[in-house]
Amino acid sequence: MSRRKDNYETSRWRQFMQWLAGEIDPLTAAKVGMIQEKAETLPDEKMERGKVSTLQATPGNESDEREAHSAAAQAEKAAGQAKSAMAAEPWLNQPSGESRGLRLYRRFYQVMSILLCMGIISVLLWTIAYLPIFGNAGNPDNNEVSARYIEKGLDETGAVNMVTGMILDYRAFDTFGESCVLFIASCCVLVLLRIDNDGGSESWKKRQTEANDRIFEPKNDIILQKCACVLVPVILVFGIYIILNGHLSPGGGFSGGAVLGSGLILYLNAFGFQKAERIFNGKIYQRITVSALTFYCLAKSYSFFTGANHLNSGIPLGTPGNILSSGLILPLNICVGLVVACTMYAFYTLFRKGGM
Amino acid sequence: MASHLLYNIEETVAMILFGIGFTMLLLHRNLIRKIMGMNIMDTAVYLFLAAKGYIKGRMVPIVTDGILDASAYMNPVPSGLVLTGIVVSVSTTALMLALTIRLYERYHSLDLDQILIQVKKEEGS
Amino acid sequence: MKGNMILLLPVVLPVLMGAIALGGKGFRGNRPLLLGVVFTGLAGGLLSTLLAVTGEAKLRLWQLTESVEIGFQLDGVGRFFAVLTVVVWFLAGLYSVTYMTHEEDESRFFGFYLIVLGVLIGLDFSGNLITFYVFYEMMTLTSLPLVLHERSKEAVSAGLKYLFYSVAGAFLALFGIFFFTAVLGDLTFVPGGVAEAASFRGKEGVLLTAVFCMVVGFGAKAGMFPLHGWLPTAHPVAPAPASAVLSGVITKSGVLALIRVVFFIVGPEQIRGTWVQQAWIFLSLLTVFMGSMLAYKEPVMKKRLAYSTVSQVSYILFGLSLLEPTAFVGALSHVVFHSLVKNALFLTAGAVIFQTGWRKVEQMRGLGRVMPVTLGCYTAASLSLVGIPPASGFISKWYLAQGALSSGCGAWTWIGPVILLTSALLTAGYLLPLTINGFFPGGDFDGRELEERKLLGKEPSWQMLLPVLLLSAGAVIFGCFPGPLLRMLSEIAETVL
Amino acid sequence: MLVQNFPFFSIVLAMFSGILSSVLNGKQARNVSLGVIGSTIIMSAAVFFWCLGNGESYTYMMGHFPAPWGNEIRAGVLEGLTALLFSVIMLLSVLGGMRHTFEDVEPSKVNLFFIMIDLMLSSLLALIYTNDLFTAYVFVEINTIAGCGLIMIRQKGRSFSAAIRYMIMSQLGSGLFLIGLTLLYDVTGHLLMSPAKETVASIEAAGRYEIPMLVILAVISVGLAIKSGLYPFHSWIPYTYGYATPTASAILSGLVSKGYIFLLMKIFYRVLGQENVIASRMVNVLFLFGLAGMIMGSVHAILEEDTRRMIAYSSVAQIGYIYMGIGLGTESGMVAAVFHMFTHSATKALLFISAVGLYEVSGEKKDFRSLRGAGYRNRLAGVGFTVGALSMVGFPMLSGFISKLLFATSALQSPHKMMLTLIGLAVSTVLNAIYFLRLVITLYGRAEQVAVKGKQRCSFVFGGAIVCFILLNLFLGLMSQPVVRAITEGLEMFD
Amino acid sequence: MKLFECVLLLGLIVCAVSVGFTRDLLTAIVIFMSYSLIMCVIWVLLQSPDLAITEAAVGAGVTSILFFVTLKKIKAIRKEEQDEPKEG
Repeated sequence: MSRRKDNYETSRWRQFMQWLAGEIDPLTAAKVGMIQEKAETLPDEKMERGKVSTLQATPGNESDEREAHSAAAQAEKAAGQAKSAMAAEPWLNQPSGESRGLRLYRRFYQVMSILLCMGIISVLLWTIAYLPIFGNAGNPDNNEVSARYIEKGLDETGAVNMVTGMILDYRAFDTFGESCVLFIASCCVLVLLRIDNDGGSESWKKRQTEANDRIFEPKNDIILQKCACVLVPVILVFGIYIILNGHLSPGGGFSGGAVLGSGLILYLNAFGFQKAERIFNGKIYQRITVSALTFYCLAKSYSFFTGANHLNSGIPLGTPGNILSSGLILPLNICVGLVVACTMYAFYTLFRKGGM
Repeated sequence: MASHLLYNIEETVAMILFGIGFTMLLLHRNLIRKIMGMNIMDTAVYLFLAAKGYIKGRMVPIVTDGILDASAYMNPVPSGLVLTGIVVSVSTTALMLALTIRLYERYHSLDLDQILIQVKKEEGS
Repeated sequence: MKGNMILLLPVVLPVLMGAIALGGKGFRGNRPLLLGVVFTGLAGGLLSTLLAVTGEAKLRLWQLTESVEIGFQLDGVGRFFAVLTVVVWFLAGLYSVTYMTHEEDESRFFGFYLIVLGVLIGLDFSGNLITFYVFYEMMTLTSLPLVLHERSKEAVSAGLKYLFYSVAGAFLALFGIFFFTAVLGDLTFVPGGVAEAASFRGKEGVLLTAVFCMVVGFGAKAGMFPLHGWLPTAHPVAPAPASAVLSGVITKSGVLALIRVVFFIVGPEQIRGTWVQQAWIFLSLLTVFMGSMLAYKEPVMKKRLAYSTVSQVSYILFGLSLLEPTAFVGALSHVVFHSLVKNALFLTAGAVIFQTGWRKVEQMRGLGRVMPVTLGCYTAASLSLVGIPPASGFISKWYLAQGALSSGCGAWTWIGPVILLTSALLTAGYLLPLTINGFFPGGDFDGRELEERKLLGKEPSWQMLLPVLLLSAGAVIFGCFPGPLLRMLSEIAETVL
Repeated sequence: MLVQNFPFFSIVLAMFSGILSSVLNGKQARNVSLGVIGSTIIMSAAVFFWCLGNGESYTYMMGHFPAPWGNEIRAGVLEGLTALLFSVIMLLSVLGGMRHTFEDVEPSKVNLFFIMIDLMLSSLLALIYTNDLFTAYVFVEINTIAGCGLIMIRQKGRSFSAAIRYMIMSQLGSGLFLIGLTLLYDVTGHLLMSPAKETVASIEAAGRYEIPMLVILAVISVGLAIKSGLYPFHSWIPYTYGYATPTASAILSGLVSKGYIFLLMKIFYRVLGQENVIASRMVNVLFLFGLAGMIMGSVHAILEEDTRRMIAYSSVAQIGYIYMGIGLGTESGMVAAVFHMFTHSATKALLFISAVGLYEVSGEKKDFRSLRGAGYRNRLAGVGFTVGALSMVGFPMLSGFISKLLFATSALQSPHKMMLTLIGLAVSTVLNAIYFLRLVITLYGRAEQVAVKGKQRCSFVFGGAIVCFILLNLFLGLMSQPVVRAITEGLEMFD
Repeated sequence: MKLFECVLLLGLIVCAVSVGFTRDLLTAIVIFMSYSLIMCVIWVLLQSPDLAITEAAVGAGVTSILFFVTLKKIKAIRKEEQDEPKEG
């Protein structure tokens, strides 16, 4: 007759019979059974997902037109990529002791990544083959939308640089969301890296690591300071130029702000935190960012509100060409420039020292 | 088909970069490489978008000496979108780098799988 | 909220009283107040049901979705089941008042006991399948605390098993409900079936699978074969009144569900002669035979009665599955007789445990000396269940056998009665030994052991004895004067078949 | 009409309060954010009833320039209803998890938490109302970063690893979504949804660009599926919902994944046209992924010991339901999917908040043994969890039952998918029943060891939030008739 | 002009691939900086000066600075970790 299995006691069939007979409490016993199952179910669960992806393939090649294949291929790719995404997780459950499994698994991981990369590139290249030719005038995206931006852009927004005109007036809601992205990112970095000295041993240790950070700072490196004396003013003037001439020449709030930010960072690196904190500390940062963003928000909501309710917003567009033209765009550029500069500087200081 | 690819070389390169970036983000185990992969992926998409806006033989979309005719300038919309996109990718990069620092401070490793093993072990105990 | 409100009273009153009993912190200690609440609940439920049952009534409560509404509608079957439930529930309630003294946490038991009564009456009154399913699910969940009352380890695992079996059954049936709501839209009960063959034109296959799933799903509550496992585990664990009511009345809700689905929604014509009917007959006969076989060798008294419930309720299902008027009448009459008898048997088992603490059948030698009157009632009830002529069991078995013979379902016409008779013998085999050992313990038995435990002549108090007496008397009286009951049941049969 | 400005007002107000509360301290920031969510509830209710009254949706120009040039948002019956429900659930989640927020987060960084809540609300509203694709991408980014911020606000080792995993998977999703957008802009030349729809229709008629249209559809659906946690891409969900603060996990599981699904539906209806989407194979792929999600999500949940991760896995299963509804391809399938979106967000938030209440009284441990008898120690949280579990399982009179009913009726309209759906529904309901009722039974089992801190007085706000969640669930269950009618009407005027 | 653009694009791909396969992180970051610079030049070739300035300032500038600071911070934590066990 069949030999009794060695681990009959812990086998699930016996536990199931016990459960049926109602002797053991399924909650606690279930745990014992589950843990053994966990190791087994995960590998076969992957095969099961393999079946799911092949399942999709079958409806694909049922109808033999080419685009059906691409959808199935695309789904295959997604499932393949999912397998590798999932691959990271089950691999964790096997104890790292099984080195053989690990090595086999890592090679499988490599092969999968190359295959996935090739797959995605091939699908996208295949679509490019059907897209309109690069650079010819008849492309679909060169339609009445861009024509109006160019023709009526100057007299509707007053901006000589149509790109800035488009960003800050026609599609202003995107850029409004844009500055919010920057703001929320700076808040997240603040949450992560800002060290608040509100008492407690833990923050003292942080203060100690911060002091440790000063050791790395080059103390009064003459060469750097001399170059900074020359470079920083030039950078700052160039940054201000880009911001102010945003609507006349290429550039604008974002790029000008970034240039200003890098100028401040160079100054901080050259002359150390004490000097930098004299002109730019946490309080000022907060005030500038909040006031700039509030002005930006109010100005834009005013123009949205007036636009939507067909009231004409009484902001003069000025004569195109000189700086004080194109209505709201200049102040908006300045606000965005300030926000971006402060945020870039704040990123750097938070990463370096966890505080202004 | 292949000749078509050579015509728009920029889009082909953009798509190849997108594939590289996508895979790097997904499959590399070192966190910093993942973030670089994400940046490469984003810039690739912006290259594709800006290449679509380019029209041969036309000027930069800035009004020069009064010409207001639409057929003289390129399409300004893609560069507007890419301008917004670049700042989005900077913000996400800064956030993920800050996360990497805190993770390294806590788990002393940049390898995501090692970190996850430590999390599982610590949570198991 | 259109329609007469009296229908709502029997549902709301017990549930309200149960909630008061459950929630009332103030009952610590003063039992009379608790008993007062319990009695008002029981009596209120009884009277209001009898009041509500008289008139032809319809009540629309709520519009759930455009085709589905929650509402009550009173018809013959609903009236019959409601009266049966309330009477049996009242008697078991009377009995449990004294029985629960030696169990702790009484207020929780009485609270849920009353809530389940309200839900059951709602179940009987419900006018369409969705309302029925709502009360069916509520009944499963509110009767669960009755099963795991002691909260010991076995009680919890038995309760969990009961829950899983009934929830699995309910969700299997849900599959059918989805199908019918989609195809038929309005699901109010119409005697003879809502659906004409036309509406199932394209989907016969799915219709039959849906009906089969509902038969097996609702059969779980009636202890039919595939999902009967919970009955033998739930009964020994639950307190005696709870297990009496559980097997006497709650299993009948499964039967009511099947009646409603087969005779009031799908209509017998749709499934007559199909594989669903064959499978149903086979399953019920298999359970009849298997139940009595398992009961035969079961040492623990309550478990034996549980197995006997499994087989007896399948008598009823067998009667229904024949889709034939006489068998239908036999089945419904067996519903009445079985719930009366099974309650009597379980209450006597409870009395024996209460007085002597004996749980196994061998321990109960010489029970006749201890409590002769209770054992007498037990004997009368078991005679009726076995089917000896003067008692009521005989009539229902007679109608069932006659219905089977004239139903014309091929081989089943003769296999059915044969199995009924053999299992009647087996029923005698597992019920009567108790009376024989009780009254005539045989030569070597000497009462000494009973004397020093001072058990001689220790009848249970009158509150426990009276319900048992009434139930077994009812079982016998119905056997002698079945006329009015059978006339009423055949009227229902005409409207349906 | 003033009501027409309300969608714009609610988005900008939420954003402005986010910016403002960076200078306020914790308590003030909380009051500002509660005030803003309250006013959003009133405004979206006004928009909903106004649109219901005049029976068609309207577009609101953001700026002085009409559709294809300037930006615009569009409000209708379905958008108003979704905005109303999302803001109600957000208010209740914030109130429900309030005590934990002030315990877990460092005192000086609580105002940053409320900034993220405000910007999450504004991005959700923008996702609901926007009628422009690139604005949708920008607000998807805001949503992702705010979500990541909410996860890591606890500053514990585990929440960082959860946040980094969440960011990586979301960036994959956004990358794919962005590449889809770019291809669409390249082929149609429009970013606004309504002009893009005409161009797509003319392209389909002319039969040009077939392959790109299909790849656009595939890439956008896979991108948004990754972000909303559909089955094969769900590996980040258990860690994210498991380790975050209660408010964060309630909002993330309840609202964020639904925002992305709502955006996907808008793209299906307003840009690619529902008929083209059904004609292509992509709908079947979503259907199969949804089906796999329904079953495998519940299987994972059963194998899970930690109860919070179990609830997270069950939300993978419920998202599988929604995608199956969308995958059915019929009108009533979409109605069922939308209704299930509302049901799931209400029930899941209730489950997470009441689960936290239960952990408090059982010594902050999350496995089965320590939760035994927790139902008695924290009575209200126990009742809340039971109602949530029963609604999730599909107990009649609760919202879960109605959505299962709607799924079944819609399944019968699409002939060859019917059997699969009904079997999937039955199997996953039974699996749901197993792991939810097992936990409910443990909650009311007999507690062997005495509870660690005994029965605390749970705060009034927490209790109020739980009661409101239960009422919301009962409302969706009982009064589902007007809600379903509003959804159908909304979907008609949706494209 | 077209040839110059093709060479730059080829350079882009080489940089992207090499970022993936270099061993040391510092060289990876430097290669990434060069990737941004090449991208900046390509923007100029594609006639979009706005993007060139922004990419130069934001892409090559700030992103690379952040990468360097992160690497420095990680090296500081690693060095501090090596000091601690010795004293501890």
